[in-house]
Amino acid sequence: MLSSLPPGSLLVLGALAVPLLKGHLRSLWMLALPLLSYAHMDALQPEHLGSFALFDMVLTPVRVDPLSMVWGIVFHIAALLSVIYALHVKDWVQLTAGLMYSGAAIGAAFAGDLITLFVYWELTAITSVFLIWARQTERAYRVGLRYLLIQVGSGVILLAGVILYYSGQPQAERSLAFVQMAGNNGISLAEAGLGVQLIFLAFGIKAAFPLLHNWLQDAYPEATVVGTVFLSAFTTKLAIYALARTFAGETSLVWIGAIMTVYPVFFAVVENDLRKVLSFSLNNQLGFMVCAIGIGTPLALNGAAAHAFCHIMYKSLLFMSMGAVLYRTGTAKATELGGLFRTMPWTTVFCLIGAASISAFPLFSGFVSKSLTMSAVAGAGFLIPWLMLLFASAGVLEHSGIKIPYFAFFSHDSGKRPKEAPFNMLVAMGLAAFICVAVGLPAFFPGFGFNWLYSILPFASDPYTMRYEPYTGDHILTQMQLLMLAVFAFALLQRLGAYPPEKRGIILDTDILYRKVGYGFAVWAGKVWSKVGPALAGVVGGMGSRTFSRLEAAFSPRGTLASGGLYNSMAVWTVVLLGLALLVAFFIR
Amino acid sequence: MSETVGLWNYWAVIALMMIGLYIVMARDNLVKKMMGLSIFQVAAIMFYVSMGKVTGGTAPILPPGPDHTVLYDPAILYSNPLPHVLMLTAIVVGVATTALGLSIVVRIYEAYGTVEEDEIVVLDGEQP
Amino acid sequence: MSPSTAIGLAIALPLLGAVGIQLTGSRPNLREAVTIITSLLTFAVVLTLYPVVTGLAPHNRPELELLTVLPGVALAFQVEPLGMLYALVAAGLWIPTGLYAIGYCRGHDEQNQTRFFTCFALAIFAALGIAFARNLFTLFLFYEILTLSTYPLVTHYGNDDAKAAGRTYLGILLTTSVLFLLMAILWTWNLTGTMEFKLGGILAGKAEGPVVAALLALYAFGTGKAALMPFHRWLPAAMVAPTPVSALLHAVAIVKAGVFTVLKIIVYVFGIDLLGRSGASDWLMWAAAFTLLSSSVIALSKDNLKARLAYSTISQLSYIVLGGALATAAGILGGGLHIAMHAMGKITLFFCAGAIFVASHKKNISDMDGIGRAMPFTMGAFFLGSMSIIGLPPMGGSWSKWYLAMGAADGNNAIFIAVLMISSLLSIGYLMPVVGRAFLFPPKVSEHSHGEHGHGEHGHSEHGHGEHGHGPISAWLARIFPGFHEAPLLCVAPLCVTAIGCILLFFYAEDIYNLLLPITQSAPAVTVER
Amino acid sequence: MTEHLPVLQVALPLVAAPLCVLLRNRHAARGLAVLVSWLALAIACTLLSQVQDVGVISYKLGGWAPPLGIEYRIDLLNAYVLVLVASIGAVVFPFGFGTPEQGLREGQQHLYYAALLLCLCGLLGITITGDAFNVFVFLEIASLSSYTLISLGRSRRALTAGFSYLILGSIGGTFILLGIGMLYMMTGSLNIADMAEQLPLVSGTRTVWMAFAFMVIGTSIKLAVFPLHQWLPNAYSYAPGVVSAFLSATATKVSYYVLARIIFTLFGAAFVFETMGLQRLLMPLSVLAMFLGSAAAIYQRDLKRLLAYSSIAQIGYMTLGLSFANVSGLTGGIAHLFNHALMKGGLFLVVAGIVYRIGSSKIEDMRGIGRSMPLTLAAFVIGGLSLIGVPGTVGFISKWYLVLAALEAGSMLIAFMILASSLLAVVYVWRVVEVLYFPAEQDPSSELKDPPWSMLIPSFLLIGATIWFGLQTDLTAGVAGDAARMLLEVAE
Repeated sequence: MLSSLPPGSLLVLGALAVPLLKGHLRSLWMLALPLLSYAHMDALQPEHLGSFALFDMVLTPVRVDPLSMVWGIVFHIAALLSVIYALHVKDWVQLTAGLMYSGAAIGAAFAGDLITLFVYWELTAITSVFLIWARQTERAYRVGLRYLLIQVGSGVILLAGVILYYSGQPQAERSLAFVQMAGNNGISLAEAGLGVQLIFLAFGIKAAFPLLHNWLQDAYPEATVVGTVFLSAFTTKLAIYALARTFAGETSLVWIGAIMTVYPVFFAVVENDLRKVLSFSLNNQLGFMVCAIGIGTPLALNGAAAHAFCHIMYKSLLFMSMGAVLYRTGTAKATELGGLFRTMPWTTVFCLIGAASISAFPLFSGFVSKSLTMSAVAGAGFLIPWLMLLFASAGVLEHSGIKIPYFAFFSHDSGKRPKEAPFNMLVAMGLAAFICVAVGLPAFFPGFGFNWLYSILPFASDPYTMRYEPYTGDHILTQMQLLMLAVFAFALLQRLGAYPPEKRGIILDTDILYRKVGYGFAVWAGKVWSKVGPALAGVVGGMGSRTFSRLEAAFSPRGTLASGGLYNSMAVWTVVLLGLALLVAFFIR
Repeated sequence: MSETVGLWNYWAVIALMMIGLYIVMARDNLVKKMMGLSIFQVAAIMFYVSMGKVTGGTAPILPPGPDHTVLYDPAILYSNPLPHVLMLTAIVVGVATTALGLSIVVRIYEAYGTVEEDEIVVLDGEQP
Repeated sequence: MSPSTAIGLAIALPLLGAVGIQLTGSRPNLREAVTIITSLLTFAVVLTLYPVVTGLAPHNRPELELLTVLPGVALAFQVEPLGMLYALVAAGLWIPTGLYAIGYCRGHDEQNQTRFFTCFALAIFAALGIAFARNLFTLFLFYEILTLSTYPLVTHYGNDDAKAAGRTYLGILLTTSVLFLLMAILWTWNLTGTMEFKLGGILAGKAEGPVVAALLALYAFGTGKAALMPFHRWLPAAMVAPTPVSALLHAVAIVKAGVFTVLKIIVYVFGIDLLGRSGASDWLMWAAAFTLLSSSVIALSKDNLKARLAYSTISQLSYIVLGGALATAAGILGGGLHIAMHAMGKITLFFCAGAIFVASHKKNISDMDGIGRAMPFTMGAFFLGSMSIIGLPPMGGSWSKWYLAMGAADGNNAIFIAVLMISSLLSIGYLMPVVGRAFLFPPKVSEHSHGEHGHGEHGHSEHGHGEHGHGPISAWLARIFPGFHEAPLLCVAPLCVTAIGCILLFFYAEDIYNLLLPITQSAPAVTVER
Repeated sequence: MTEHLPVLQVALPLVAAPLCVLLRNRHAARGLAVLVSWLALAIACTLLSQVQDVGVISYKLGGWAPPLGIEYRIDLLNAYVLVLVASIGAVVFPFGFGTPEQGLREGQQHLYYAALLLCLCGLLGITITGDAFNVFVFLEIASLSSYTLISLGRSRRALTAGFSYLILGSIGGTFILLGIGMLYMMTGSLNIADMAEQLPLVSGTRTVWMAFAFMVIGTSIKLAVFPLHQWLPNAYSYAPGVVSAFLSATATKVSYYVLARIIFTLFGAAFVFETMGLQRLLMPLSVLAMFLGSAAAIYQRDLKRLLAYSSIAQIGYMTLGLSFANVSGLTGGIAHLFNHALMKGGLFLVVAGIVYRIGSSKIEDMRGIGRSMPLTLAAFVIGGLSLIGVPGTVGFISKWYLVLAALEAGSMLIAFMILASSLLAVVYVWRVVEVLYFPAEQDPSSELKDPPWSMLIPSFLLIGATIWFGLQTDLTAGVAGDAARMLLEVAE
């Protein structure tokens, strides 16, 4: 029975019971769910394909292969960490939504056909919006609505694409399989047809491609403390998975990825809200993965998968630590924070681990995963993207590796003396930090450290990956040079006072388009309608009543047609008609 | 021309008709209206009677012969008797119409106190 | 029971029920029992016909011919897939609607309940007549009965608002049906000499070119119940009626009768083949698309929940019309599926609107902040219903949207995929804020609502709370959901059932699909490029 | 016995009328009238079935052979009209049995029944006879008695209404008389069938044209063809309720029959429509009647007057059917003759019931009475729906044929106009329904209830018939179609 359920469904269904439970029972249940779900997933046989026919289509709700397995594992871990992190929350809306959201993301990772993917795709959108709305502010409400519109918009574009893709195939061989559509299969995106392009666009929105990215920085900082942790783990990484599945080797992705890594750096550097900084950095990290997918070689895909794994861990960790700060101090603004290391030592430590990981310090997870990507890009001969990635790596260190911990925990003393984060948060952060370190360690013996990470990668048997050794002298040296340079730059700028000051302000971005123009249009349309409708009704009504009174003047019992000299007019009419009848007969033939 | 003038009986009928109709239309007094109507009806009766007349014909009466037989002489030109007979009925109808109309006028006079149409219209307007 | 008898019985039962309700009017409990028993029996009888439709070849389908009205024009019934679907929707949803109406009327202490339930049963009678109609005449006859039998429901409150609404309702529906639909029927008769529905259409070979387009226009606009703009005004106007009536209007019988008629005429009078070949329905696609989008935009600007839902209905109906106008197999299937899907979704939403009104006397969305915490079941159901309307999985609505879009793609009308997708987004825009505000905002300060409603709001909710304060389940729920204050059980239970129904339809959509598949036989799967 | 049925049809009411006068007792007079009306119905039905079985019945009055003597000639068309007139009489006469007649002076009731019987006799006579002058005689019998009946109404305006009807009716009658005279001049015969045979020989003469014009205009006055309708609203509004019902259901219908006879049997369709071009006159007038009659009905404040104006519009439908000169149109016209009689008769009876209870026929006095008079309301709604032409009612059947006729004649515009004008019917019917249905501001007197059964049953018989014949059309549309084919001499 259980085995017939798709992975993640335990989380989705189990979440429904959360509102009905109370206290410890609820906590236990919530902790048990990810574990049970993991066990359920683990029990699935690889290449287990449960296909069935629905309508005139063949659906494959569950397809297990190494690529989906990586995401399955990491999503489960993220779900567990998030649940632990959320244990103190009493609000059932957030908890239910979060669990269903992670379940949906897991389900999506195992989707074997496009319909199933669409189902989960939309489910993640709908459930996740509650994590934003749960903030219960007017602002969060509006942000959530925008977020939802874009997420579901991505879903409907996906649907449209799927439909065009499906109907574009010859009648007899129509297939909905969730497989390679462009790139490595020898078809370029440009010639793949509108359907595939729309699917690409839908994935691109969720993966926060440049110019399609605004929802991310808009929404994530507005979510609840817990919500952001959930959000950071699933949506975008799901999109990365989908891209890896369908568009591996699509060259345009290399450039898109490269741009993605670079431009958020500038925004991140000047942003004040630290959670927003993390959102920009998340966007930037996605660029690495997109770029790797664009390369499309086994090594690059391994790199993307590994990076996704590590990124989920350290980005969760960073969001958790910022969440903890927000939870305790009520703000995540750089200008209002500082000097928190005194009272929040554990949080500080975990944050630093996360920062080190994202900055790809050796011995931390980022190092082992980013190396794969960089090598793949370099190996494929993309020089300019490689340089861009290199620049972005430095930038990451700048804004995530140094800026976040520095402004939050050190810097000038804000005078705030908050309590240490709640125990469950610390546990979650600790676990995440542990993973960050554990997978970053050198392989002191086989299966340890990065070896374990590499062993779960989709192309684990890829000889090049198996032989890949991140801890070589020149790797470490290059990386350390880069890092030192960035640290030096930061220190220098800080010392000179030239580091861009944090400002309370709104950074203009392309989201102005839909936030102001789109919203303005909707409001305008509504206003126009509310004016035009009554006006039209007034005009019609006025005309109607005038017509009415005219008609009444003619027809009513007192009206001209109905009263007056009865016999006279009728006798006249009689004669007239007689004449007419004869006229017709005599003259009109 | 002679043909048109020769049909003078029809002209008379038409003139009578028009006179009658005109009275019906133009007079407000209901009794006068009834008179007009009578004239109008008489026009129709005149029409029938004149059409039954055959030029040179005598009254369509067969003289009684011996032994209570009826003498029929094909040499004698008779007028057509049928229209006259029909008009007996029409006259009865006309009389009945007039009688009924006048009795209604009496009732109207009882109810309104007048037989002038314009006054009746005013009275009806006051009390719809 | 032979299938023919079953047809007669299915149609006669609601009529008998109406008589029974009228007779037992003085004893409410008995009267309600009659309603419930009749609805259950009717549904059971309709269900017995289901295997007949799926099992028999088209020419063997059972018929029931009552009498010949005019030479060649009979009052006759026949079961066919599309009608079966509509009959199932109407009869099936009568059960929850009936229960809900009982709860609503009692909770709200309505007047003239006997008349209300009588007309309700009559409406179902008419709906089943439409569903099983074998020819245009029978369909038209029951179509008009449906209009008239619902008039007392729309004007239930008997005040000036109701009177005005009744005028709009009747005015538009009768005008369109008499002026256009009847004209179209007669024209068809004049052209073909028959009005029997026939798979593949009766007009094929009898009419070409502009005549087909003109006829289609007469049919499409003549079916005022399909609420194509500009003949949509009756739907929002009818909102003055009690909520169960709105549910009946929007979900169970009336609007569905309209779109069902349009679909049926497209399939059985024109024939998908003729329309697809001649391109006579191109303008209808655009008309439907216009209605679809513009009514969604209007819905965005409505604060009154029922008005918003009404415009949403107008939009959703155009989906079905669009499906028909696409004249492809997938489009017809999508339209047919959407009849069921939208019925289930919209009925849920209206039930919820009514439950909110019963429990808290709130009509406007802006007053509903935080209501989801007091009414978690109602608003949860609302959420599910909304998802189905938007077309999100795992709700039934996503399948119909899928097939509609497939129909557009197959017919080389990809632009309408975009229309459908934009409409989905718009429907998020007008439905999701309700859910979002309800669950996530703290309730507005009661002073404000006092200011707006003037009297007794607070008093009422206390009263309501007292009603639900006892009983172990209520107590348990109240402990979990602080401020728990739901509508009466008879209101809440049906809406939960229909909300679950929305999910079930996602999984059992294939049955509907298989049911409808035969009617698309005559259609080419893919329209050739014109 | 059965061979004398045609004369009995007319003679029975004719004899019963003076009997009523002699009886001098209102109960006895009423009983006699009801009995005679039922007998007349039985005779009419027998005649119809005979005609359907054996074809045309020719009865020689007094044994005189047709061209000279008076012939009663019964074919499908007039058997059908006979059944209609007799059945309306049979339903309307017992209306309100056991209740005092409305607004009649004490001691005059038996005269009222005498007049009713005379009217019935006249109408049946017009229908049954095959002699042109006989038509005029019966026409005047019917007319004179109806002037009397109308002026019996309670309001004093009934007197003026009756008087003006008298004037105009007499003009119309005289026109017909003149027309018959001219035809006699040309053909030397008064027997319609005989005249019809002779007429083609002289159809080019102006006398015949004049005769035609006079006869058509004269009949049109009686039929209240727009714009010669102006006597009708007053007459129907102020006449006693039963009289309105009876006259509206029969008098104009018989006139329509006469018109159809004149056009199709006497002169022949070819002459009328090709030589005289009647449709050029009749069609616009009919359409005008449909719209203006309905529009005027919308603005009336008196329910009976509203129904009267509606009748003008409905007459427009009938004449429109005539003017198409095709089988569908004529079928529609003749069927509508029957159907409109049913619904308008029923509606006038319903109104009579309302007037009996509330003492007024003003619409504003009827606010909310539907609540306490549910059966009356139901009957009115059904009758009104029939006027609108909702399927399942007789109004639909007639409209069906008329629109078909328009389509066959290739005139989409007319077809639309027929349907559009029926929408005006929606307005005036629903205006009344709203008043009846929606509660009044102040509670109406609670003792108000439905009229007595003796009024409800006849109303419901007619109203119910509108539904029955809306679904079962063998007798109406079926016979009408046969009659139309017969008139147009089209093989089936």
